[in-house]
Amino acid sequence: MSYLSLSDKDKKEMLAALGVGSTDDLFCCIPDAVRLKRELKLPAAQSELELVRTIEEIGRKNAYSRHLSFLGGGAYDHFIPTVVDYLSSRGEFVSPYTPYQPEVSQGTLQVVFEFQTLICQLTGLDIANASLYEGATATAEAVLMAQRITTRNKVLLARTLHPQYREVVRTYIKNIGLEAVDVPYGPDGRVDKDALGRTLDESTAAVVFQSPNFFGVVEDVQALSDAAHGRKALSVAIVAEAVSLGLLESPGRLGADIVTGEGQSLGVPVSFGGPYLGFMACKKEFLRQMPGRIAGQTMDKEGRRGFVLTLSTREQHIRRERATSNICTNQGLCALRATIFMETLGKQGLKELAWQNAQKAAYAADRLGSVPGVRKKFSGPVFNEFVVELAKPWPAVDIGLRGKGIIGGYGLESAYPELKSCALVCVTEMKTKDQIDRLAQALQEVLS
Amino acid sequence: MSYLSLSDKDKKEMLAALGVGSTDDLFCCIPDAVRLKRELKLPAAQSELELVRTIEEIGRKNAYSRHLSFLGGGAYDHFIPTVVDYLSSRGEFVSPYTPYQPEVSQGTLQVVFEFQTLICQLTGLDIANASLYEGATATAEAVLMAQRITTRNKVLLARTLHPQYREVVRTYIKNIGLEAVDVPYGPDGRVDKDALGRTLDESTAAVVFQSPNFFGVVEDVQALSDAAHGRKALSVAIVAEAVSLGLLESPGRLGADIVTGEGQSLGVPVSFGGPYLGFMACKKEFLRQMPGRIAGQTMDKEGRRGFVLTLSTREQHIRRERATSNICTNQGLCALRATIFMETLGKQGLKELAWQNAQKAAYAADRLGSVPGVRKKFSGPVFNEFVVELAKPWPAVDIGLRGKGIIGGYGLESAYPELKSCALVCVTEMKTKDQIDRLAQALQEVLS
Amino acid sequence: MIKEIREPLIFEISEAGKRAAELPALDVPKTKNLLAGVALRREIEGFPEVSETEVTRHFTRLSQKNYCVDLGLYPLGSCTMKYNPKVNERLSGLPDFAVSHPLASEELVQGSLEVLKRLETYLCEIAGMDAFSLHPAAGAHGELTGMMLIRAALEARGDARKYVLIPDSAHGTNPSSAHICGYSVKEVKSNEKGTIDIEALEAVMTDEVAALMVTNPNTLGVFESDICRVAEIIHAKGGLVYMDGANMNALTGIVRPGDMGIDVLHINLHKTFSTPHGGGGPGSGPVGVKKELVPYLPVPVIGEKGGRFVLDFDRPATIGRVRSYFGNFSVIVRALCYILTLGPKGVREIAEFAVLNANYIRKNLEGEYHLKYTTPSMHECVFSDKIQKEFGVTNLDIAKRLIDYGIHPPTMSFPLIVHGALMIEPTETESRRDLDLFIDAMKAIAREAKENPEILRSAPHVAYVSRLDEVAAAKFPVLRWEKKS
Amino acid sequence: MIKEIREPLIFEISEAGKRAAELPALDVPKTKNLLAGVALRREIEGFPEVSETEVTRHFTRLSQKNYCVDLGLYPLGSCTMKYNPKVNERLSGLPDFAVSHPLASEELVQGSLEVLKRLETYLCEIAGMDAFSLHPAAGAHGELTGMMLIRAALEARGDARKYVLIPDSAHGTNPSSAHICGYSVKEVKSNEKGTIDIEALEAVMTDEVAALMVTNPNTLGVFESDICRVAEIIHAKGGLVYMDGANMNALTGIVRPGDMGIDVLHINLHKTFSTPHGGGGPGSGPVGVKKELVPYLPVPVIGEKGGRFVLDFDRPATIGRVRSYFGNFSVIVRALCYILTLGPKGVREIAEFAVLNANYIRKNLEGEYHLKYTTPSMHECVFSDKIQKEFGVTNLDIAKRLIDYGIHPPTMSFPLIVHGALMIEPTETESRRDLDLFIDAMKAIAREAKENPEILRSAPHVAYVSRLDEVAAAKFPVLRWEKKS
Ligand SMILES: Cc1ncc(COP(=O)(O)O)c(C=O)c1O
Ligand SMILES: Cc1ncc(COP(=O)(O)O)c(C=O)c1O
Repeated sequence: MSYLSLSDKDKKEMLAALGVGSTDDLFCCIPDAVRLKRELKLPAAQSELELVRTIEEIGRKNAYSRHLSFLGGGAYDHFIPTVVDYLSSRGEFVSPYTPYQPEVSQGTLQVVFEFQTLICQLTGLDIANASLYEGATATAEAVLMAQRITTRNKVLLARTLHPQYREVVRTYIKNIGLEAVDVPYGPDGRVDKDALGRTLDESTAAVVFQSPNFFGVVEDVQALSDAAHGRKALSVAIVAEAVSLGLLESPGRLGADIVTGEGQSLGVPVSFGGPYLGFMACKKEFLRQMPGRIAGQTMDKEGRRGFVLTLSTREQHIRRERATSNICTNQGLCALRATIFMETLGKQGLKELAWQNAQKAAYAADRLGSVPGVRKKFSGPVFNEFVVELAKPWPAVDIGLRGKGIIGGYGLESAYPELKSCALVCVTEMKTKDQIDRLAQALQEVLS
Repeated sequence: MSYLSLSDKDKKEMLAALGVGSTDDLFCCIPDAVRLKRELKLPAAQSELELVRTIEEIGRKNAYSRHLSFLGGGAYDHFIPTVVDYLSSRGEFVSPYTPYQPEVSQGTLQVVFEFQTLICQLTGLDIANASLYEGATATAEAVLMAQRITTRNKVLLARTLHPQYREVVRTYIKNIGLEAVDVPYGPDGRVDKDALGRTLDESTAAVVFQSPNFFGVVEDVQALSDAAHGRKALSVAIVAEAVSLGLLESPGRLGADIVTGEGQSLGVPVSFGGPYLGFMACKKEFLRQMPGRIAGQTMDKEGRRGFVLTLSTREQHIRRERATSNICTNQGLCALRATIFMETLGKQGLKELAWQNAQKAAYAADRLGSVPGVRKKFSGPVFNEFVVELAKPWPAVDIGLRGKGIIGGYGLESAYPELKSCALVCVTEMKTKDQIDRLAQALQEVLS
Repeated sequence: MIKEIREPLIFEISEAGKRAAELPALDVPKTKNLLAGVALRREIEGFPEVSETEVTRHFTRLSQKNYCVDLGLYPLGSCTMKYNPKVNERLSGLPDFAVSHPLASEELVQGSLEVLKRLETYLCEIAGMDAFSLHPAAGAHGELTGMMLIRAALEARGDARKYVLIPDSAHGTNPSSAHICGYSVKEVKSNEKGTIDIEALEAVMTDEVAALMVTNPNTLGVFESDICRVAEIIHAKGGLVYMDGANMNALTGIVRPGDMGIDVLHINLHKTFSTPHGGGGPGSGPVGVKKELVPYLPVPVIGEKGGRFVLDFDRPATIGRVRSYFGNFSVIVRALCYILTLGPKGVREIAEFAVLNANYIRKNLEGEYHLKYTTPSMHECVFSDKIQKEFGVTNLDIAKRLIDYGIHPPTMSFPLIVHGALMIEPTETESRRDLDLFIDAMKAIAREAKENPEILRSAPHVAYVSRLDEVAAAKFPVLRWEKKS
Repeated sequence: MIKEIREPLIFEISEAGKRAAELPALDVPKTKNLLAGVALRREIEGFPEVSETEVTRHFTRLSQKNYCVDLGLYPLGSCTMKYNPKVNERLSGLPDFAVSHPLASEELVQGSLEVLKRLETYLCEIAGMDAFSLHPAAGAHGELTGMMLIRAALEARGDARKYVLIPDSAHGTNPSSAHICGYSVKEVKSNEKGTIDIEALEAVMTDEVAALMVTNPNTLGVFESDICRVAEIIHAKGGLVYMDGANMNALTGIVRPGDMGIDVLHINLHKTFSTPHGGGGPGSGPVGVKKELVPYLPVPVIGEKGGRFVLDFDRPATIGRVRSYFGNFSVIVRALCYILTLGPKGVREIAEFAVLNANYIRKNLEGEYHLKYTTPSMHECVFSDKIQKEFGVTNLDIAKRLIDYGIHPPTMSFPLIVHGALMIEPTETESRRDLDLFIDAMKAIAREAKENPEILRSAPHVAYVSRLDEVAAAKFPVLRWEKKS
């Protein structure tokens, strides 16, 4: 099946109009030596019906979807109202590009403006951008931004920050003279404040921490921000589970200067890790250092309100190598989904959603904690994830649970060698009491 | 979950504006004696998530979808391109009503105009309407129409016409002095022309036959039309499998005066029998007797082309009891699906679709015919369905096949007592060679 | 001088050899001389040939030339244009339902049968009837089915009778449906309150009258408060009472037709139960009956045997089939979803707030527009153009001008007893803001009618087309595209 | 005097207590003093409260204020705005994919891993490279990843070097990406043909230069016909050649970057491989490399072991992770669907007809608009406003006027070497009719520029808003809604 729209007659007439005999002649400027003289080695063309069968068959190879799963760790299974799918799939949102021509892009631009507003409200900060790629690169952008703002060359990364986020930060900074230092955690699963105090110094650009952190534990954002500010470093709060902002005090109010992270929880499917939605909010005074697109309000010649992309002097297409970031295409459609999701749940809905997550996780933590051979690893308060330590090595337990059709959690040893036989268990509103009890029952059987 | 859009503040203020204390006061004009004093006995309200779980669970009780099925008989499993689903689900098509206000309904009206044109092209007739409910009631409407045109009071119904269509015709005519007489079929599975000759007379309003008929056999439309015309009766051709019109000569060209039937095959899901799509086309001269909505072309004040509902003096809202039909709401969205489907497949696609159906059915007929204990019941040419007679009673064979996950066909005995242990087998383009061979293999095992 | 792109007919952009869909190559051995001896067509003359890009653009552009509920208030009286929940659209198309075949044996489609049975049960409770049939494809089809049931019941009593009484305010489908059942229609005059005139009714009600078809609330949006007395009068003379339930949106959870003497009624799922109108269907018009009429229900009836759902064809007194298979199934799924979502309280709120919204509009437009009947309104109110006529402005002009304000016009084609009618039904799903936008527009138009009537007569000014010549359309019918020769 | 309805911000129609979604009641015993000691928020200040009707209308109305590929030609140069097949949208969201979790162990997500591996393999064949990484989220991310790979390779050779050469015609992301990798940028002048000046290149190429970033065809739509020589020059001095594959749409099946000396490149799936642009993403920018750079690819790499797909983290020389998880998966599914649908012939036709369409436009507009570089065009052509400037009309005016003709404007922000650029890329999915509509509009505008320049300067006239004040927007930034106090 081809998606061309030219009839054979069209092709003939157009080639004639160009005075060439065949499309081949159009490529005369390509040295014959390098031209491909054979057909590409690709599978034969498929009709729509064949394609559907092929892809559905590949999909069925994901045994995952036939399990009861308690995986989280940066990608969360949340309820997505049907309006989000319906509205975000409209061609008028799916098939345009970045709104370079505001007069014919007011739909997209107003959505971005509403998105920025919602992110500011959630994070408790002044300004937000139109989106970044995802949580890890958003964290890296925040680090680079902190360096530009403070002109300091060390960043402290809490070890409770998503391991993959830390890896990405290191990949980004390794070529530009920025050093990253890990800050350990304490028995409560939170950043060890004394250790932080010891590593913080005048060369520290930012303290970067995640809350709720990778262990699901809520950090003391105020204390960490105060510590950072004590050395004139920036407090950069990462949020990987955006739904938590429905219940927890906003990091902005607790002193964070930059709040960035992952918006997947807000109406974007888990979809094997992407596309997701990096978001970033910060204080007004850092506006000129903010990466990414920003929509702003203005007026047309008749004085009617309209929206445009603005402050682009920060960006690569104007600033070239001196831009605040190289990002161009971002995650527009995911930001649209998040906007519809947030406006659909609304003030009450998002709060209740967050509350139910916390309630169900609390119940699950107790329930699992009561299973012999299972203990809650950290004492700190958790949102919708928690770490359990098991009497048997995790790989064995994992296999045992899978035998019962359950994926019980994410084994932490690979990312945290010290956390032998520990697993991260996530419980969102999508898990029913029965399912939680099933997990507890299964664990009991596997451990006994 | 409620779909109201009023806040409590709105409600209070609006009640106050009306000078009433509560919504109860708005129903003062309803005699207290009859008012419901209790809450309705309905299940408790469900959130979207609960609803999805409830309905999906009900759906899973359809074991049907876990079988390989060869059912047809008026409802056909055809491929539906994704564009049909996407475009027909746009709110601008789904959520308006009948285009009473043409200036804000040009989308719907142009679609209807294109639909009417496509139906005319398929049937080979002059005019078509905007749709009727489905095939059976469309057949009944054609019968009533024939009576109005001829002022005769007898209709001949081929026994090869879908049994349910015949039942519905009888339901419709029983109160208005119209008599229906069945015309038998011959060993070729077609209308018995001699028998037809004998029953046709001056009181006959119409000869009503289906092609391809309920046995999948293609009738001799020309001969049946000639016979009808010989007694100045109308030839009414019913098409239950619209895809066949991609390959078979149009009934209009073969003498049919009215062609009506079921359009489900054209992009409408099988969906347990509805909603479907009745269509009707006829010769120009019968225009004033045609039931249902009709869209026509006209101009606006600037001379630009536009479309409107027209010739409504035929209809109930003008004519009241003297209307050509009582139909009001018809099957607009199904007609839209059919329009998108036909325009997507186009001239080549629909022809090839029909050709593949015939080819696969032919292969299946041979393949099954070669199974001991299976014989093709009728000698007439078939499109994508055929009748097999089995060496064992159908109910036993049916059970046997189901044991192998196959629904082999539709047992005919209930509708045609004389066709003991006969079943109607349908093979569309959706069936692969492997699946057909699986059926043959299974039949062999069940019959041996 | 702006060149606006007009959307061509697909036939006008068709080009030989283009296609928007392909099929897998045939995977079975080819049969030579397929369909030997059968007349085959060379081609489908005139059938379009376009690419997927063109199909998508054609229908995306066309869709944007429609006004719809998803864009704003759609106060089309008697049509109950309420919001259509998106989740219901999705669930009605679940693969398990979409593929299920109507000729499959019962054990294989228990889920689909459960859907039907559940909705029947819930509708019985909501309407106060003893049984429901979901076969009818729309309201008019329900009327026809219902009148056939009445005829069958009367025949069983010994006499089908001749006449059906229908108030002069009734919708056109009522007389038409009665007619197809072989009855002659006698019109019943309305009184000054807009309701059935009891004396007039008593005068026409005889033992030749089979039934009364009453719409309640009637098409004026007025509740027939004498309904019980009306039913008595009909029943006393051996007639039956049919209710056109198109306006059920005013009654859900408040009063049940079955409790006020109704013997048979139909309900429009595409009105009261939020299934989309689809630009003119598909709808669904379930029929509810009292015990006496149960034996006559169309077949098949959904029964239950040993916890399984079964199709009951063993109904000797049935009127027979009224359509193929079992009704507009996916529409029925949507209605079921709607009731399950709302629950008892929610279903009652439908009526409470449909009536509140209608009265809020009435209150705000009274005086600006003439209200022939001042009887309390239920879910809709019917104004007329009487005041504006003085300025040479008709209800049509008002309607077309409303388009310029970005709102769909009200119903004008009936009730016939109000000349120049403007029948306004907002429904319960509208926001205060949308109600006020409508009210403000109607007020502005009332002002314009006085100060600048021409702008109304020449309306609409902002639509894709200006006022269309409907007379020419009927006089010189062009009902299909044809290749220019 | 027509009152047009302006779409309010959702915050402006919010009303306390409204909601468009509800959750099931909590089904676990409530934990008292939940999150004890943690600072909880009283409410999300300013967060909206609306009904589902309002949400649906808000976004349906907003959507209609966008121009898009589904509505017509979108000749935005360098962005390859081709048609996005609907079936790919559907398949990319299959439940089996949508729920699959990136932290699940390999055995449980073999299907998702197969999708990744298959696309990598097909891209290698199409681009003539030895390996691909699908991690990058967009083109710029691909550039950054690619330059990191180059740096890693050079470090392994002993010296990362200082400079990266970039032609003056390059897209802004190129220098920006090089910069983040710690390189300083040296610009390479283009010659009168619009291609890299060989002398100039030889002059700047030293053993301090790490790489050349070249776009081919370049942003003028011109193929760098000396590309092999260029690669030799770079390689001779120990540098590597990076190709920005944004314009791959001109080359598929015709020539493979890997066969013309390219060491590393990125491809934009949201351009060449038809995944939708989504109003600004998500995209996907896979990076392809030659053997020497394979050891440095970001982790994890998809490997195969005993017929199963595995995640390979054991890559000692890797640059590390460039993002979380494995790339923009559902975008990758779409691209895979596209390649499977087209097959070898179809993939070649992309380039053939993208180039045919571009040249058809160029041919028809030559003379009407100035063409700075007359070198043969590939998939796009870059005109300028030089002729129209004489009448005081700029490319911006031309662009805005095009909106009145119902077509999206071309790219104007670059290439910087063409002042007043109009960069036009039609893509291969356009119909002759849509190309002609665009050509006619451009010709009419050229005429208007002479005869009535004011109508261009005041354009657009038919859009939802007229020309917007971008200067004021930047000068007095209003970047969010705030409650009026
Ligand atoms: C009062 C009334 N009765 C009956 C009908 C007919 O219902 P349907 O259009 O579903 O056939 C309508 C339709 O608008 C109506 O308003
Ligand atoms: C030539 C060129 N290079 C790179 C890019 C950046 O790609 P992306 O927007 O996907 O990051 C673009 C984007 O338009 C481009 O046109």
